[in-house]
Amino acid sequence: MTDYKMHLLVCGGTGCKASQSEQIKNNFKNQLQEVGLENDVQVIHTGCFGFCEQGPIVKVQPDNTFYVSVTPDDTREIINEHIVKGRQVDHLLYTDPNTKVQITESKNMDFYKKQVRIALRNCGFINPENIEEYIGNDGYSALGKCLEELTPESAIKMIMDSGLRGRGGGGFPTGLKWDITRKVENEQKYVVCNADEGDPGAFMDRSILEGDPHTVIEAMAICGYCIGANKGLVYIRAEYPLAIQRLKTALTQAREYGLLGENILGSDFSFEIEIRYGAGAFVCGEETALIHSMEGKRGEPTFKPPFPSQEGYLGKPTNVNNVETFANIPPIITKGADWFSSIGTEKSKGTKVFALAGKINNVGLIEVPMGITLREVIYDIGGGIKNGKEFKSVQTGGPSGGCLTNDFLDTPIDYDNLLAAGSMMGSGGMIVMDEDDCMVSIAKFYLEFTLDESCGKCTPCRIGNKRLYEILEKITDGKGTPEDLTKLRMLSHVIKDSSLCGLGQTSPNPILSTLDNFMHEYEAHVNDGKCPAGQCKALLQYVITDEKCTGCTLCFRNCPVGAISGEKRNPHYIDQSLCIKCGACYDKCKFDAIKIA
Amino acid sequence: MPKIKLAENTINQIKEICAQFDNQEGELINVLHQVQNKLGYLPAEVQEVIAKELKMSLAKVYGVVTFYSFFTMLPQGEHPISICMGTACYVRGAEQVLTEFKRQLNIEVGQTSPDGKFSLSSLRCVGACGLAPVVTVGEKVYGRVSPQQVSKIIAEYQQGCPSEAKSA
Amino acid sequence: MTKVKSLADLKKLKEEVQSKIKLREKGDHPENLIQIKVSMATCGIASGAKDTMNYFIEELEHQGIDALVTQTGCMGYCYAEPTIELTIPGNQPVVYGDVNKTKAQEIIDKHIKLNELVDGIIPVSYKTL
Amino acid sequence: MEMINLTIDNKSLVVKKGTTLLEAASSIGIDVPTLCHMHLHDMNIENKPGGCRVCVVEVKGRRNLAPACCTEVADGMEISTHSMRAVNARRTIVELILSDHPADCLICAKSGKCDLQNIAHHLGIREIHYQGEQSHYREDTSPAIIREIDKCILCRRCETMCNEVQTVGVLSTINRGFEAVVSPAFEMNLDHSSCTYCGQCVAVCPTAALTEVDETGAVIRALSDPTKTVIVQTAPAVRAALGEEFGMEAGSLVTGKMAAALRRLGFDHVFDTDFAADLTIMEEGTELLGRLNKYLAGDKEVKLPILTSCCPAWVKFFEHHFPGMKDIPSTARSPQQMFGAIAKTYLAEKMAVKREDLVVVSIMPCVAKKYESSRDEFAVDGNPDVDYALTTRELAQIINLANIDFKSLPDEEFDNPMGESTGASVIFGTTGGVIEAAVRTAYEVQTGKTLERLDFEELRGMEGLRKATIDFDGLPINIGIAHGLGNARKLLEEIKAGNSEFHAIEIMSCPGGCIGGGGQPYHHGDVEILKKRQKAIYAEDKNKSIRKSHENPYIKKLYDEFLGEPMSEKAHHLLHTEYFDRS
Repeated sequence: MTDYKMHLLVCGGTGCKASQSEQIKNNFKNQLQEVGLENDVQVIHTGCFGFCEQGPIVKVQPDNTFYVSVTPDDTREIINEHIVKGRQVDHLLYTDPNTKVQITESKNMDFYKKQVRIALRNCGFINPENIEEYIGNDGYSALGKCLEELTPESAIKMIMDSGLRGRGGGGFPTGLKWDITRKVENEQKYVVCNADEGDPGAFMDRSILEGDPHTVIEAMAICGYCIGANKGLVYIRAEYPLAIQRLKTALTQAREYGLLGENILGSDFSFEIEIRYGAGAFVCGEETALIHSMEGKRGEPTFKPPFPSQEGYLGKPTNVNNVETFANIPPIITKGADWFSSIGTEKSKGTKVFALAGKINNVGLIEVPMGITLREVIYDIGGGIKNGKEFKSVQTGGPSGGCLTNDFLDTPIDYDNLLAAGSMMGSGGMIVMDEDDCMVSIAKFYLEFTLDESCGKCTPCRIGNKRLYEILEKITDGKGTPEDLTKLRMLSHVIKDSSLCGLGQTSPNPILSTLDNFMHEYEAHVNDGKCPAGQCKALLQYVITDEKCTGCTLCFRNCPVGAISGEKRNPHYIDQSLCIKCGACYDKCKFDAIKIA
Repeated sequence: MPKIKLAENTINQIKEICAQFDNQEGELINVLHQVQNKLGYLPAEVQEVIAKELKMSLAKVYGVVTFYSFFTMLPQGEHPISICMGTACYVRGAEQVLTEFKRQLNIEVGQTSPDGKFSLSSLRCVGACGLAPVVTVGEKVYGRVSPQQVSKIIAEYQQGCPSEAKSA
Repeated sequence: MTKVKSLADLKKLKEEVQSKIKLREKGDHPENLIQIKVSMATCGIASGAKDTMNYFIEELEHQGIDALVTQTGCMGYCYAEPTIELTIPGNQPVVYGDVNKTKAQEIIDKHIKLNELVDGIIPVSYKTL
Repeated sequence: MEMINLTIDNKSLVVKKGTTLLEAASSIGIDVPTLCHMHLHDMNIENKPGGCRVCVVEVKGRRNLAPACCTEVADGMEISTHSMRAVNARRTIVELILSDHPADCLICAKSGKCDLQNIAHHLGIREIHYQGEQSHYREDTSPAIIREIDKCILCRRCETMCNEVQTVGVLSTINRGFEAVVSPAFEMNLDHSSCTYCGQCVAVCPTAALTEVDETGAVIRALSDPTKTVIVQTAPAVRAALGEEFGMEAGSLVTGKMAAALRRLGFDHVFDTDFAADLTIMEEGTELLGRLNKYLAGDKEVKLPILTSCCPAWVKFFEHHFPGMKDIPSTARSPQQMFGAIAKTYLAEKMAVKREDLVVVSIMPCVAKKYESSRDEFAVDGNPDVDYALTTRELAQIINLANIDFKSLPDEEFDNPMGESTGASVIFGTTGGVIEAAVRTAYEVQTGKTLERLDFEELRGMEGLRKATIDFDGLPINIGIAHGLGNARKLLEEIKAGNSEFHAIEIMSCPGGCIGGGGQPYHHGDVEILKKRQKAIYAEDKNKSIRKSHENPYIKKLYDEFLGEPMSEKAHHLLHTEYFDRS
C-alpha cells in the first residue's frame, strides 16, 4: 500500500460535478504526475461537502485547507503553491461575507460551525467508491456488533431507546416500526430503502447515497437482521444516475468482502440487496405506493391497514425506511442509544439534514441537531438573506409543509414544533424567501406540484387540489374575491381531512400556512388588486414617470399593442386598459422612466 | 388490434430485455426503463410487444407508462432541454427561464421542435440547488441561468454540436 | 479479495486500512495530536526538507506514535533549513533548525517521547498563523 | 371469533373482528352512502379502492376522517356517521365530483338510475361551491357499448370487473391526477380492443360513463313501418328481472306480462328464445354425444371436453385469448342466432314474408348480443338474422314510452310455432342451466332410459367454478361449470395444459350467468337480487309441464318439417358456426 503524505479531496456531488469537478480531479491527477508527486498525494472524489453555494470544493488534508469555487484552471496553482511549496492559495479560500475575513479550515466557517454530522458523517470525508475507506472509518462494525453481540431484540431496543424517528417526513419511531415488522411471523420479509426523493428542493438522500452508499447497505443489513428479513430493496429515482452507479459499486464491493450475501461475518445471517428504479412519481414516497411501484404497477397508495409491516412487497411483511433514517443506524449501534438521544430535543432526537436553498447566501446541505432554531440555520449557517434583502418566510417540508414567518425564527426545530406551527419536517427541504417573493404565488407553485403529482385515485386530492389551484390562479390573475379566501380555507380542510394518503392529507398545507401567516398578501391581491411583492404579472402596472421621460418614443415604438401614446419630446402615457404587461417598454427605456407599480 | 410494425431487430431487442427479467409481470417498470434507455421512447407498438412478452394486459402497460413522468411515448429531440422547477430554482427565477425557452423554441413543455433538434421538459430538482436556476441540455448542466442567457445556450447547439454536449 | 469472515476479521481489516483515511481524521482534529510542520518552500526542499519530512512520517509510524506531519511554507529561517515546528499538545510550539535525519531521530527520542528539549531551537517571537 | 365493542352514532354494538365500519353500521340499520365500493358477497367480487371518499365518517380521537368501507372496527371506537365534520366533508366531496361531471342529468341515459345522482339527492346538494375545468375525453361507440368517459368518476368498478373478474384486461386507469381516467390502452376504441362486450363494466358503472348502445329508436321505427313484419324473441333471464324495472320485487316472474306488453307494443308475433334454447340442446347435445361416443370408441382425434357456445362474450374471449383452442367449443350457434336463422328461413316461408320484410328483434339480458347479431357470419346478403338486440332495460324503456302500465297487464302466452318451450330452456338463464338442460336430453338419448330425477342440484349454485359427475347409467360424465370469464380462463388453462378432467364444460361470461347479464336491470351491487332471479328461473322450470328439450313438440315438428335430423346438413348450415382467430 502506498503511504500518501497528502490527500486532495474533490467534491463529487452532483452540484459540484455540474461545475466540472470531474475535470478538476483529472487535472490534479495529471499535474501531480507531471511534478512527480503521484505517489505522495492522493486525489479522492468524495461525496457532497454540503456547501454547494461555494462549489466545487477541494479540501487538502492533513493541512485541513478548504478551497472553494475551484475551477479546472486553478488546479495547477494549488499544486505548485500549496502542494509543492506549502503555501495556501489565498484567493481560493472562503471569505466570510460578514467579516470579510478569509478562513482556511471548514470548521471555522459559520456554515459548518453549528453543524453536527451523523448521517452525513462520511460525506466529503471518504471515497464513496472504496469500501476500505468506509471500513477504515468504523464501517460495518455496527453490523458486526449486531451479529456477534446483539440479539435482534436488543438491537431494536437500542434503536427505540435512541429515539430515532423516520426522517422521510412523518417521523414515526423507527425502532417501533422495526419491532412491529419483527413480530409479524412470516418466512419471507423485506427491508426497503426509500430513495425516491421527490421533494422538489431536497437532495439529502441522494447526497448520502452518492457520498456514503455503504452506510445505507450496512443499515439495511442490520434492519434485516433485526426484523428477520434476508432481502433488501433500494427504490431509487432513475433520475439519480450518479447515486445509482455509486450504490451499484458499493453493492459489488460489499459482496466481494462478504458483507452481503450468505453467512455474513460467519454468522447464519444472510442478506442480499437489489435495486429498483422509480420513474418519476412523487406519490411513490408514500410507502404503499412505493411498494406497488416496486411490483411493477401504477404507484397508487392503498388504505392502511394493512400496513406494509403486515402486508407489503408481494404481500410479505416489509419495513420501509428512507435513506437518511438508515444512515443514522450504524452510529447508533456503535456509539449507543444514550449518545444519540443526548442530541436533540425531548421528542426529537439526533440531527436532521436540511437542504438549505432559496434567497440565502449559503445554499447547501446541512446537518444540524434537532432543537436548533430557524434563526441559527438561516442567519448563522445560511449566512443570511442574499443581496441584503428582507427575510420574509421560510418554507419547510416541501409540498407538504408550510411557510413560516419571522415569528417562528426562534422556535426550536423538531417534528412537533414544526407541526404545531402549521408546517412539518418533511424530508428536509428548507427554502428561504425574501421580500420579492409573493406568498400567493408560492402557494400556487406548491399546489401546481401537488396537482402534477397527485395519483388521481381519491376525489379530494384529484379534484379538490385542482379547484384549489384554480382559485389561486384566479387570485394571482387579479380576479379573486373575498369569498374565494373562505373557499380556499374550507376546501383545504376537507382535503386534509378526507384524502387517502399523506400526499393529499398534507397538500393544502402551503395554502393554509400562507393564509394564516400572510393573509394580508392575499387580501392585497383580492381587495386592492395589488401584489405586494410585485410578482403577479396581471396585477402589475407599468407607469411612466413624467419627470424622467424624455419623450424619446422608444417605448411607443416597441409597444406591441399600441398602449403607449405621447408627443415627441413630451412625456408619454400608458393606457392601462390596453397594456398586456409584456414589459417591452420597461426593458427598452433608457432613462429609467418606466416604473412597475 | 393494430399490427406491430417495428423492425425485426428492435422487436428482438425488446424481447431480449423482457427475457432478462424472466418475462415477469412484476418487472414491468424495469423492462420499461431498459427499453426506453435503448430506444429513447416507448411508442405504442413497443408497449404491445412488452405486454405480449410479459403476458399482461396492454391497458395495464399503458396505465403504467402514463402514470410515471419518466416514461415518454414521444421521441426526444436531439438535445433534450430540461429546466429544473424545484423550489430552489423556482424562487430564483426558473419560471422566467422556462418561459424564455418556450418562446425561443416556440414549443411547449413535453414537445419537440419540428426540426427534431430540441425537446423541452421541466423536472423537479436535479439537486444542484447551489447553482439555481439550473438547466440541463443532454448531460450538460448549466447553472445560474438567466433568461438573457437562453439564446446563447440554444445557439451553442444550433450550429453543429459541441462534442461534450452530445446527449446520452 | 478474501472475504471478511468474522467481526475479528473486520477489526483486523479496519486496522490495516485505517491509515488510508487517518490523515484526514487527523487533519480534522489536530488539537490533540503532536504536530510537526516541515517548512517546504524552495529553500527547504533544496536543503532536504522532503527527506526530513518523509523520515518523520515513516519513523513516527514505525514507532506507533500518533502525530500529524504537514508541510508549511517558508518560515523565514532560510539559513537554518530544513526547519520544523513541533507542537506538543498543551505546550507552545518550538522551532528547530537544520533538521536532518539524525536531528530528527533525536527530536523524536527526546523531545517527543520524553518531552526534553533538544539543541538547535530557534528562538522566535511566535505569533499564531 | 374475537368480538369488538364499539358505538356508531351513539348506538352500542358488538361485531366480529375484521368487520368494516360500513358493515357494522349497516348491521344496525345505518346506511352510510358509498360510491366506489361494491361487494358481491358469495361471488368473491369486491371493489374497494377507498378512492371516492364519500363514505368518510368521524372516528373519535383520530386525526383524519375514516373511509367506512375500508376501516375495520376496533375496540372502543366511537363513530359518528353524521357529525357536522363528516357530513361537510361528504357533501364537499360529492360537490367536487359534480364539479367535474357533465350536468346533463335530465337527458342522461342513467337518469334516475345513477348512483351519483342518488347520492347528490340524498345529501340534498343544491349548489356546487367549487366550479372549474372539467375533464373532456373522446366519446367511443362500439357495436355494443358506449363510453362517455367525461362521466367517469374513477370508482374503478369497471376496471375490477374487466381485470380481476373477467381477466379481459381491456380497461385500466391511465394518466394520473386530474387527467386520470379508465380507458383502453392508448385510449383506443373498444372495437379495436379485445373487449368481449360482456357488459359487466356497464352493469356496475355507477354513472353513464359506460352504457349500452341504445337501439330502441330503430325498433320503434320498425314497429311503425307498415311494410315490415316485426317479430320478437325474449331470452330466458329477461322474465326473471324485467319486473324490477317497474318497481316489482326482485325475482318476480313476469313472463305473461312481458308477452302481453310486447303484443301491445305492436310486435306481430311474440316468440320465445327459449324455443331456440331447446333447439340448441338438440344440436349441442347431439354434438356432445357424438364426440363422447367417438372418444369412448377410442378415437384419439376427437376433442374433449366440449364447451358450450351460447354466450357471445365467451366466444369472443376465446377467439382473442385462446385462438389455438377454437375447435373445442361446440359449433352450435347461440339460441338468439338459431332463432334468427330459423325465423328468417322456416318461419318466413311459413308466413310467406320476404326475408327483407321480416324484422327480428330480440330482448336480451346482455349487451354482447348486440355485437353477436352484428357478426358478418350471421347475415345473409347483408341482412342480419337478428336485426336488433335490445337489453332488458331498453325493453322497459319502450314499454314506458308506450304508456303501458306494466304491473296491471294480464298474463298472456307466447305465439306459436316459436313460442313453445320447456323447463330445460328456461334454466339457460342461470349458471349451470345450459349444462343441466343438456344432461336431461343427453342422458335419455345416450342411455335410452327415462330420467327419474330432473333437478340436478349438484349443477346448481353460485360458486364461480363448480364440478359434478353425472352417472349416465354406469358411464360417469364429468361436468365443469364456470361463470365469470376469469373462472373460464382457469378451466381453459387446464385444458391447454392437458389436464382437464371434464367431458363437458358450461361457460357463461357474466357472474351468475345471464341473470347477471350486462343488459339486466342494475343490481347496484346487491347480490341478493341475482339470487332471487336465479330462484325465479328454477321456479319457472318447475312449473313447466315439459322439462326436457327433446320433448318440445314444436321442436320435433321443426325437425320433421324442415331440418331433418340434428346435425343434418341443413341444421349445420343454419344452426352451426365457425370461430376466428382474433389474437
